[in-house]
Amino acid sequence: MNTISTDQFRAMLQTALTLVREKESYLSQLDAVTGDGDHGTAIVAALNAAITASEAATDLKAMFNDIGFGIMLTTSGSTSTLLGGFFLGMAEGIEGAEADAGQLKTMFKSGLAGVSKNTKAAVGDKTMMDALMPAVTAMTGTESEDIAEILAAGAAAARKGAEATIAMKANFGRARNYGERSIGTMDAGASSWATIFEAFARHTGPSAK
Amino acid sequence: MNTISTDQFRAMLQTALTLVREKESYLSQLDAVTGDGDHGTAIVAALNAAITASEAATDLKAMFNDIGFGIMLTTSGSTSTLLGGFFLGMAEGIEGAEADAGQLKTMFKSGLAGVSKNTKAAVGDKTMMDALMPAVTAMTGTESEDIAEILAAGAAAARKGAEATIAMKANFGRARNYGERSIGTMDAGASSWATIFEAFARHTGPSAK
Amino acid sequence: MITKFINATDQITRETLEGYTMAYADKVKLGGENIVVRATPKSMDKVAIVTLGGSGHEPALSGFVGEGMLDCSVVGDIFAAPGAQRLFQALQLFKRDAGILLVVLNHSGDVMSANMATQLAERAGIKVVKLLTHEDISAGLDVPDEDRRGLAGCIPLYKIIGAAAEQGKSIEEIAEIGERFIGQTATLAVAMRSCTHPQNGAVIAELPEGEIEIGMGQHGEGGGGRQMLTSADDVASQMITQLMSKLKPAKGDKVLLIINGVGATTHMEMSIVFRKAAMLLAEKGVVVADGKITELLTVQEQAGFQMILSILDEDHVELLKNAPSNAPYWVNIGK
Amino acid sequence: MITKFINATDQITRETLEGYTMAYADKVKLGGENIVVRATPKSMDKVAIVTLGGSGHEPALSGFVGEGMLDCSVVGDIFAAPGAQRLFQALQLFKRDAGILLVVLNHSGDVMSANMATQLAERAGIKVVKLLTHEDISAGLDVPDEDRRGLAGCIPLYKIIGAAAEQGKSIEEIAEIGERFIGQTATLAVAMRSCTHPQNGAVIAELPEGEIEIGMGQHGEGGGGRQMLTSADDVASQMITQLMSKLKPAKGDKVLLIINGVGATTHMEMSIVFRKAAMLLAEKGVVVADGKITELLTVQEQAGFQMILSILDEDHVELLKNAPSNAPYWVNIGK
Ligand SMILES: Nc1ncnc2c1ncn2[C@@H]1O[C@H](COP(=O)(O)OP(=O)(O)O)[C@@H](O)[C@H]1O
Ligand SMILES: Nc1ncnc2c1ncn2[C@@H]1O[C@H](COP(=O)(O)OP(=O)(O)O)[C@@H](O)[C@H]1O
Ligand SMILES: [Mg+2]
Ligand SMILES: [Mg+2]
Ligand SMILES: [Mg+2]
Ligand SMILES: [Mg+2]
Repeated sequence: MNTISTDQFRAMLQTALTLVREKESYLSQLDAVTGDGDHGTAIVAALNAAITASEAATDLKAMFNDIGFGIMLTTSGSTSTLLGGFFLGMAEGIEGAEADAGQLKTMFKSGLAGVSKNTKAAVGDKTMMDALMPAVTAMTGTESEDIAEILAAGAAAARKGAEATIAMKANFGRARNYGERSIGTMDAGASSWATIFEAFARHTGPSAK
Repeated sequence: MNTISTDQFRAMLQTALTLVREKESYLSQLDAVTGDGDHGTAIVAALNAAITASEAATDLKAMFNDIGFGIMLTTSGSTSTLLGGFFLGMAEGIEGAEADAGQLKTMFKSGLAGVSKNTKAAVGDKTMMDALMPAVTAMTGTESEDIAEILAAGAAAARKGAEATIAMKANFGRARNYGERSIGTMDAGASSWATIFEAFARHTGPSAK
Repeated sequence: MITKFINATDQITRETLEGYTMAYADKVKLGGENIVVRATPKSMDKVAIVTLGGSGHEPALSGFVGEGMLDCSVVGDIFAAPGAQRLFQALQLFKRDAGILLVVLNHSGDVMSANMATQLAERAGIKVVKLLTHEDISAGLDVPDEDRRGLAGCIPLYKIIGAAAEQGKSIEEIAEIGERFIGQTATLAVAMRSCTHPQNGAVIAELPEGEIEIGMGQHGEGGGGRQMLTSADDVASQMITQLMSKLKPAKGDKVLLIINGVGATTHMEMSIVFRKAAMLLAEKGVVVADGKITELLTVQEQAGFQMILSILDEDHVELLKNAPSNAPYWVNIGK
Repeated sequence: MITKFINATDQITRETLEGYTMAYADKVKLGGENIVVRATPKSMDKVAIVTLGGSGHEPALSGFVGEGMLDCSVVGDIFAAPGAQRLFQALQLFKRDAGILLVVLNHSGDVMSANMATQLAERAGIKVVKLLTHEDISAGLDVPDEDRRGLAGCIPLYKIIGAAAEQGKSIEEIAEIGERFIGQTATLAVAMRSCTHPQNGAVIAELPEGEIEIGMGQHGEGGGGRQMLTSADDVASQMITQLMSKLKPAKGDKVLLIINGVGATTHMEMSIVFRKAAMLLAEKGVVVADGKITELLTVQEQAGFQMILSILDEDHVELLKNAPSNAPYWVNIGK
């Protein structure tokens, strides 16, 4: 797989929604431990909004912009701005109707930059950044020109990053107030972002067309 | 025992308080089934108030008046007016510092009349009247001139009347709204008044001086 | 182990009233033990409005003492009418030629206290007119008034007659306005999770998880049928339908609709219920001239609410909406 | 099985806002999806006050839209900040030369939405000044402001800056008044029984029977130490002592003291708590110039309350007590 189209990206979002929905109540439960118990609800709502907003556009830039603004119009919570900002960032890093491997890497890097406009959180802070940052680093560091391999590297790094949050003390979000007591549970956002990356990879992996 | 003095009546009230206190939570539980769960609390408060108010007077009329107004000043709920009205009624039926058997009967009859000024409830309505009315009837119908015997007759009748409320449908008080559903539980007020009559009888019975 | 923020259980009523009068010291004060009065009394030539009732229902009833509403509330212990002699003390404080209108909710404790105190007052030359509320329809639509309890409908009544008294109307006029309002008011309560008695911890009216009882009174006394809760809209429809059957509002009639939360039920839920009830009224062409979603009269931490519907005459609308009031829990700027 | 009076769980916010705006139709209306505005807008030459926050906290935040308080509240889903684009829509509605003061409670979702929306607004030539509240002291008395959450202290802030805006003050003046108030306000929350999330039923922050947690946030997020509840007076003392340690009121200082119930805790209990806190303030010679015992910002059916203490400057007293407001849940007649 050498390029990715708007339709393929739409299909990736569908897979992400499917996988995240399976984990919806688990993600809310993670959030209940150190937050307000709604992350599963929020991330499902956001991916639904993303899919709806993605329908009109014919090129990637427009599609990502529509997704970003769509999420930020119709969904709520930290997830709204974080995921919304990610897609607005993606839009800034791409032109045209398809992306090749190089463009894909730039696009995800730009997505990360979009999130970073909204939060100072970095690796170690026990947030979704613990999944996103290593994922983007792994993707951009992959020599391969194969999109499936790049996404697989991202997914593996994201999952590892999410697992690492279990041992961390939260520095951002509602969990911050827990201090030491936040240690021992995986961050809900890191977990959901890892799942999204897994969906992206699975969709373009061996079992995909 | 041929007469009863203010001091003896004070002692009877003390015994009543002791016995009722033992049943306090049972009485509140009865009231919780078809009322608001506070009759034990209310009747204990009322007897406490009665004892406090009884201290100053030297004759029965003044003492019963003090008790009636004392209850109605410092305690609350249906019990306040019912028991308060009973003592005001007692006051109307007596003169002097002692009562003999005849005066005792008149005094309790007058107490019942005091209650009846405040409620139209009668035997069969599932209220404290189911204990009080038969008690007074039994007392006045007793040929004996012995106060202990008279009070014993009252106590037995009161208890029988209270037991009979189990099978009744409530026509007064908070239980009235339950309609048929009020059947099956003893009325809290009937139960407590029966206990009070038992205390009166016990106090003047064989074990008393 | 305690599960409420209280101290000694026999001090609850006193401490509640002290805290309340401290928080709203520019509006209310204690005029005697368990007697709440306005900080600045109304002039003597106006009718005084006095009410009585047990504590444990806060903000009711004392929360409505203030300019344009009550002059005085006489408070009993938890869920218990104040004793007659205490009420008589309060009536003595408000003795005046214009008279005292005494609002009594139909519960036997309150009625017995009020009757006894009124007799004492009459003997003392105090002019008292009683107004009895009995707007609960849970006992049935056709039962006599004396079989119907007084629920939170007393509170808009306080607003209306309080405003009338402030305008200097005579006691007969005010009583007529009030009687007319009571006759056109109906209330129905629903309970979901029960509450505990704050003094003895007794669970009042246990309800299984997911079940509701329409018609339960404000002390956990039953009265209606139990059913599973299916949705807010369903409950709202059942209740407003019954209230409309009782009052039979005509197209174009103006009504007051209140959703009174009794404890644990949230304003969120009450708003959802209000929405459906208002929509069903609108379908019949009935105009919601005034509405409220709030906790006026509570039943400890019980979950549930009371739905109050009143058909308003023009003078009621004026007194309710356009006359000012400054009681701590019902402030109205007026026109 | 449902245990709340709701319908479809994804319609809760919409239906809540519809019911609320129906009940208070002469005061508020919907100005867009999840955007609550005044029924009659304020004149364009005055600064607009806008706020944002999740639903599920009713009457907050939309209950405070009205004359003398907010112009607009932008509502997210349950416990979730509205998306930035929704907020931007609202800012567009209130574009004016006088500017928009945007009140943001310090929670990362709200802050991120507000920042993003403000950037969008700036690009569209809309003048927005942000005011961030962070009066929670549960994280410690010396932690930086950004580590402190915004709790119910935002609500008296709305009253104060709303009144200042109504008087025609400039956005800089109003922001200064507000910043000064925030700097002199401290809040501490206590939770007893936990609540369930109305959409997914999750139990947020389970607390064993009889235990309390001082410092829990308004979404069940922990933050303090757990202990057994011993008495209202004990809890009140612990909390007011911490609040005084933070603010260090001097003898003769005027303060505002609010006990904000978060759900199942009764006005009775809150009054008992108010009493003790007020007594401890009085012992230090601090003057309670204004008080409130009520539900302003709730956390579903959770039991507990927030204690809010503010040292008031003279202009704050004026704006808080003597300026009128007519928002559904904070009506003030003024002087
Ligand atoms: N300031 C922040 N920076 C980065 N990530 C954050 C921040 N705040 C929250 N998050 C992420 O969002 C997740 C919570 O999302 P969600 O439950 O949808 O939002 P909310 O806190 O509004 O309920 C957290 O687990 C964390 O990963
Ligand atoms: N109208 C009435 N007539 C006679 N007895 C009554 C009446 N109302 C209540 N009672 C009696 O009072 C008892 C309840 O007393 P209590 O619980 O102290 O009063 P409350 O109903 O005010 O809580 C009932 O069990 C009944 O015996
Ligand atoms: Mg969350
Ligand atoms: Mg009772
Ligand atoms: Mg009672
Ligand atoms: Mg949330």
